[in-house]
Amino acid sequence: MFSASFKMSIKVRFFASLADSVGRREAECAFVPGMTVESVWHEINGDAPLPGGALVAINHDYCTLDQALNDKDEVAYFPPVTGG
Amino acid sequence: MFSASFKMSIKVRFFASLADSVGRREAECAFVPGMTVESVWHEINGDAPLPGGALVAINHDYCTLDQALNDKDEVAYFPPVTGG
Amino acid sequence: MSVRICAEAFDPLLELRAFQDDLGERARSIGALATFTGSMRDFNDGAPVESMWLEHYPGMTDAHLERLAADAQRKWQLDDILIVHRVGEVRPGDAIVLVATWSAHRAHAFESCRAVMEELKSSAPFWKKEQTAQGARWVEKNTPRDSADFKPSPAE
Amino acid sequence: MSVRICAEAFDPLLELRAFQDDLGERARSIGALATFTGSMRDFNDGAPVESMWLEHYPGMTDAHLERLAADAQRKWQLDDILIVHRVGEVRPGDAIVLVATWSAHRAHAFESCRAVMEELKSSAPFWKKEQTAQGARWVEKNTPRDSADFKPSPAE
Repeated sequence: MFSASFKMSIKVRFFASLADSVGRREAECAFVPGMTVESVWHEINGDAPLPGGALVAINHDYCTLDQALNDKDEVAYFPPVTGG
Repeated sequence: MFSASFKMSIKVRFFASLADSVGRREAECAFVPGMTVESVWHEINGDAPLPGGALVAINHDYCTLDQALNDKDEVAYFPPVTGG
Repeated sequence: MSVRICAEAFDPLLELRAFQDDLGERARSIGALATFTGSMRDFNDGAPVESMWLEHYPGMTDAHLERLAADAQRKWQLDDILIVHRVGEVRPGDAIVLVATWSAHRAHAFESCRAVMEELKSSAPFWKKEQTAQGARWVEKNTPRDSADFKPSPAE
Repeated sequence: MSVRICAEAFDPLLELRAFQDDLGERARSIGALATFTGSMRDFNDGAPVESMWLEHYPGMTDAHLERLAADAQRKWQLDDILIVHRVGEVRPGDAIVLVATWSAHRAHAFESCRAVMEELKSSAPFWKKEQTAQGARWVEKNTPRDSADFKPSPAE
């Protein structure tokens, strides 16, 4: 894991059962140009695959796994929603 | 028009714009076996045709114009409904 | 199941509150409530409307609404249904009709509420007479069971 | 247009009352109000549920509900729309969600209310964790946008 002292970084968030399974709710990750939502997942969780059906968002907007990130983006991973 | 002194009779009711056009809300009509909703209309209103789109009911249930009546039935004539 | 024809102004939220209070412990298993309230508008068919007279057919109208409610309870999985309809002198802003359906399932609540409302508008014996500055006029026809896909005219 | 995420129990009828009072004179031209209230049931997926934890994503959830409301106002002819959603610790019988749509046209009120509710269930970032006698469990999936034509399972 990377410390928060990197100048270029991505904020990472996990929710609900997905937070339980990765064992934390937040992380920070050094930003490297060309990073995608999927590569950030593996940067943090190693070989563990992103659970099927998981949803992802950048800066509070749904996105796809191949979406490229920018410095200071907030990326989130969570299971299918169950509100209402 | 027939008086209410007949032993065998039909109660007739008109509603809304249809009551306005026939000039009354209620009438009574001698019952003759074989009478239909349509023949009662003409018994009371002469040659005046039943307005197009008018609805008819016997004893609080929608019916068709050719429906035969029984003694003491209540028959009603009214325009398309506009509630709700 | 409750059906009421109301000669005085009624408050849809108070009706729902009273009904909801009566549900008591049943409320814990219901899950879904759909409601529709129709109110009198102050404008119709190109003219301001000052007030309205709502005529009905005592005996038939009540029986008809009871049948609509019972049919809905057979067709959908409903825990309960409430229909309230105003008659007599109505002022702009007054509630005219309230339909509420309680179910364990949202699809059943939504669909029954709409179907009862549409059926009520097309078949329940009520007639509206509007009072405008130009005098009184009977409303001739209700809007059909429409869809928002068909852009309604401003006078719907 | 009003969207609210609520960490305490809310009363749907009081929410509607407050909103309705704010409409003021506008109420005279509106004509149609459709509402849906979803509440917590004390039974789900074959087991009694004692309580529930409703998690959300602060920032994203609010923005998402605002977008649903704004989209509905573009798609349908609405006078107003209200969405309230509970988060945190929820007890059986508590309201979880309220969607209300005001329109001059009943089709627009009905259709927007249902569409917003279905869209909320399929896309708004909320997650339910149920507390049962056997321990806590995350609800894995919401019921899809269903129709009452498909008989829902008792555990829907």
